[in-house]
Amino acid sequence: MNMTQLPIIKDIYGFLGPDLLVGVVGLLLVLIFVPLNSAFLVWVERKVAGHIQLRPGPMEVGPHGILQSLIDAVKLMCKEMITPDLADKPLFWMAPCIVVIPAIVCFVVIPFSPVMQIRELNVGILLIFAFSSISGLSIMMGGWASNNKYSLIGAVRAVAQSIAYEIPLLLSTMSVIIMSNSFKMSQIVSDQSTVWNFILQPVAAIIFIICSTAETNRAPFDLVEAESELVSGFHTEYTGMRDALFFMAEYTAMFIASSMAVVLFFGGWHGPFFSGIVWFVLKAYFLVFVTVWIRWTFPRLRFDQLMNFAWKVLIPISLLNLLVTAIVIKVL
Amino acid sequence: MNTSYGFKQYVKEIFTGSKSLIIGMGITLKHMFKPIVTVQYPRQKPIMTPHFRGHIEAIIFDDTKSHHCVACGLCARTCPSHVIKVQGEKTKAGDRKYGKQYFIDFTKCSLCGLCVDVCPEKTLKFSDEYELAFYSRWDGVMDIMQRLEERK
Amino acid sequence: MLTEGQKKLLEELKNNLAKSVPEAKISQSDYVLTGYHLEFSSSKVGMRRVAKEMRSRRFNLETVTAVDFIDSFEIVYLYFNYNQDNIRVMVRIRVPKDEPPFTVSAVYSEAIWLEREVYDFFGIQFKEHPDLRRILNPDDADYFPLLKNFGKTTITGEIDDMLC
Amino acid sequence: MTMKTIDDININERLYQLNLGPQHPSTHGVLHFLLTLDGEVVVKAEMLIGYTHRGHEKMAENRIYEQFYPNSARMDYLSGMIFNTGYCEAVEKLCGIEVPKRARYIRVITSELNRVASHLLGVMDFVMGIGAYTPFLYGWDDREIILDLLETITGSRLTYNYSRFGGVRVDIDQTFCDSARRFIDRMRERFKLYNDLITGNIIFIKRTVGVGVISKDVALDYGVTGPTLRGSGVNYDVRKSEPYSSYEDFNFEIPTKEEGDCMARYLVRLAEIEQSLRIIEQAMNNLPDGPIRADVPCFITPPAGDCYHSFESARGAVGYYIVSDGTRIPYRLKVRAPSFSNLFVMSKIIPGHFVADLVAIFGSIDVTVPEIDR
Repeated sequence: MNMTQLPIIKDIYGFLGPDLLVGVVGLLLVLIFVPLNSAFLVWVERKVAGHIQLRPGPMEVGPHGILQSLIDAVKLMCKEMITPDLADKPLFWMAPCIVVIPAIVCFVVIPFSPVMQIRELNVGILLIFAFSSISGLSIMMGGWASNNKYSLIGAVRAVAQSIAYEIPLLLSTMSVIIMSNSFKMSQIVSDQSTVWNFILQPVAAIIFIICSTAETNRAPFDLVEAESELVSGFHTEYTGMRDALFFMAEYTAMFIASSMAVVLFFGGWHGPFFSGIVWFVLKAYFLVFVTVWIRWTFPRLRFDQLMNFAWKVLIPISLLNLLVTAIVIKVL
Repeated sequence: MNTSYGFKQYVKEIFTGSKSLIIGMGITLKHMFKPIVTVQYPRQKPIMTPHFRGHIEAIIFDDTKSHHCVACGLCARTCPSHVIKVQGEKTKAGDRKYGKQYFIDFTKCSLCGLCVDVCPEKTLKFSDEYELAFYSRWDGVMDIMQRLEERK
Repeated sequence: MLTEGQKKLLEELKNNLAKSVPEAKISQSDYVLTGYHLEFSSSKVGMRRVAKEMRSRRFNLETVTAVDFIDSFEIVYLYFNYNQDNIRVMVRIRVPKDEPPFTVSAVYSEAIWLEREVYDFFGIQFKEHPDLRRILNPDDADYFPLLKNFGKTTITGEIDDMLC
Repeated sequence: MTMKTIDDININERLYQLNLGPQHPSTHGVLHFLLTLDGEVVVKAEMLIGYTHRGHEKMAENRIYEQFYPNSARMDYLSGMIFNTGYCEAVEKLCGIEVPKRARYIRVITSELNRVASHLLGVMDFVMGIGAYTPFLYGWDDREIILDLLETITGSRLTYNYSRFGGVRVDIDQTFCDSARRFIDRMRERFKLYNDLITGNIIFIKRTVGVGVISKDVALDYGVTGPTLRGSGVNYDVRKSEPYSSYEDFNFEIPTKEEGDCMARYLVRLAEIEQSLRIIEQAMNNLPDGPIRADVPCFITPPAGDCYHSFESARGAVGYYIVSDGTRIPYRLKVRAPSFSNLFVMSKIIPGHFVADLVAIFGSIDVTVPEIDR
């Protein structure tokens, strides 16, 4: 009897094959990419903020200060990690670890180019939504465990906010999925080879960008860490590398949200002249730039207004948009 | 909170609101490409104005090639923070007193300029030094007569 | 340099204040030199009656302060009428040091903090004050800084020997 | 917004206390709010002040009149020029010193420039409290020009110590006037930017309209003054009601708003900047020639007596009450700090608002903590 014909052995064999290689290499690449990317994004943020505010931003380390965030990371690693005396220590320790999980896992399904995708899943979008909700959990854990009232308020805000904004986020994604008839990310991208979904679904795209800004807790929806009210919200008590992990997760979440928007609405890797990955990364970084730009322009919403905006404006409009899309698809 | 809103107002607010947000983003984008206005301090030194109030200094007069301090102590008495100490000496009997040592504790000085105002000989002025960081508190105590010798 | 309205209001005020607090001495003063139009001085009585009179005329309580005259306190209330005629009324109450006066905080809410400040610096225990605690000084301070017997109150002509 | 009452709530279960400050990013200095919160709604707010108390009033009793110059600017460091000038005018009133007209005009020009600087900072700090960081720095860009301008004549950027009894220290020249004119032109153009970037912004409107309403009666009861009072619809400005320096010579309006909310206070401040620019322009156009300082002895000795001098700082009506016993040292010097009364009104209006609104209201009232603590 050929051992390889047993179904379970076949599975293991298949798993140990090229997929494993792709998985390991991809994971290593992601592990290198995530910190470097967030360091770069921190630099971008500081640079954009600087130039918007008529100042040069970081200039000292490296050309135009590009190595500044690496130096900052080294500094944060060297710093003492303070644990408050009355904190819930296991939770306090776990929260920054958990917050990195979605940042890494979500990269598994993002199609940077037709070939550069670690794992093709039929439900890729659902995986990203499922895992990005974990960051809400870790924020809650961190805020609760800090035993600080500011952190707790921030954490409670984070949970309410992510619940409220996930609905319109999913609804606006839904209208794209209806059009492509698939949850597969590569399928959605290849459907946009001629016309981007942004042109077909402008309302959904705008709602998606707004909601992803809110989901990643960026201004003007940064109530979770509203500096002028809550000092720095859920990570008030975090110091050193733990704080840096929260930062890394935030910037990676920004990049993932932008990548999602690129996949869903901006035609993924499609574009003239360059190869797919260049276009994808360019588009994603442009959307990151837009969120940074938004942050340094607008005031912050108040909490009740934030919820009102989600429930009274975004959800009705995205529902309407979904309905219209469904009818149009059906009729055509 | 906004229950009395009509539907029309609701729609109108969405549009005017979005418009105002886009205008705001336009302004910040425009500013992004404007030249920076900050002074890059260690590379670019600011120029102090002639009236700049630094710590005090003795003026070198042309006629004596030195200061005119007579150690009257008016500045020391007027100083609200009591940081000035003047010591004069008479070179020979019957001569005028002559300021020999003039100590000022710059770390406690509030730069009010009263000493310059009251000086009867008008021999005090403000220096234009602004980089005054010390490693020790005692470095802030300076003898302006000695500094004057150094400047000569 | 008084306008007609100011003259009229001053007359009315004088009469009314004299009626409500007959013991007091009320005199008009030179605004250019002192900054107030009407001076009301009395010994320890009538501050609340004056405050009520002022409130009914929509005067604004500008400040409450005290002056330590060694043997007694002079508590000073400044009222200003910005609603119509820009009249400033100075109310001085001389109280002995061991006889605390009444508060006007029931009439003017602002006086809650202003009188707390006076208490904080002079130790004047206003009667019936809702919240008489330290305000600027530390809660556990056992001194009243603006009393004339606190600290060094003479001019320091000589230079302190801190230097050299 | 409905007012929460604690009547039907079990205190131990629902309410908790939050210490906002003394070290907090949005309490401009060291101010301590002891808040009793229900969720995020403030039920009771108590302001604990005195962290920067330096005892300026006691210091005044220990030094001659001249030595108090530097103290006056250090009370309200944002409108140091106005406090300084006001102190000099109070002592001049006490001594009966006549100030030359040119000096009075220069005082008006510098005070108004300082007021513009202070209002710019106040407005932008308020906007930053709401969460917009960039307008704050645009405001500082403008403010920096004023500081540079004032530095050219006073030699200092914040604690100017420029006025002297009987006049001012340094005369202004043509270059100063030219730069001031250039600044006025620039500032007038900047209003459009502020309107587009801040005033018209829907988020800003939502955050400020109807928030923290101070009614006229409450304002009177709590002795509120300055732009905060004018935002509540009371037309009171010391510059108009008791013209000091030479404000009676100038043609300007007192901007008022009826609403009494954060937006009204913000708009009043912006409008006041405009009026201040008008005053500066008029003063520079009609700047008389003459001496800049009256003939005043080196150390003055006022006659026995007392005087109260009221003037308008960027935050409200300041008063210096000076009691002199005929010596060179003041017997008693009392400062009426406008921020002191303006801050106290917060305990009345905050209950029922969110913590986020507290920051907005606090910013819109625009207090300086060292002035409260003195």
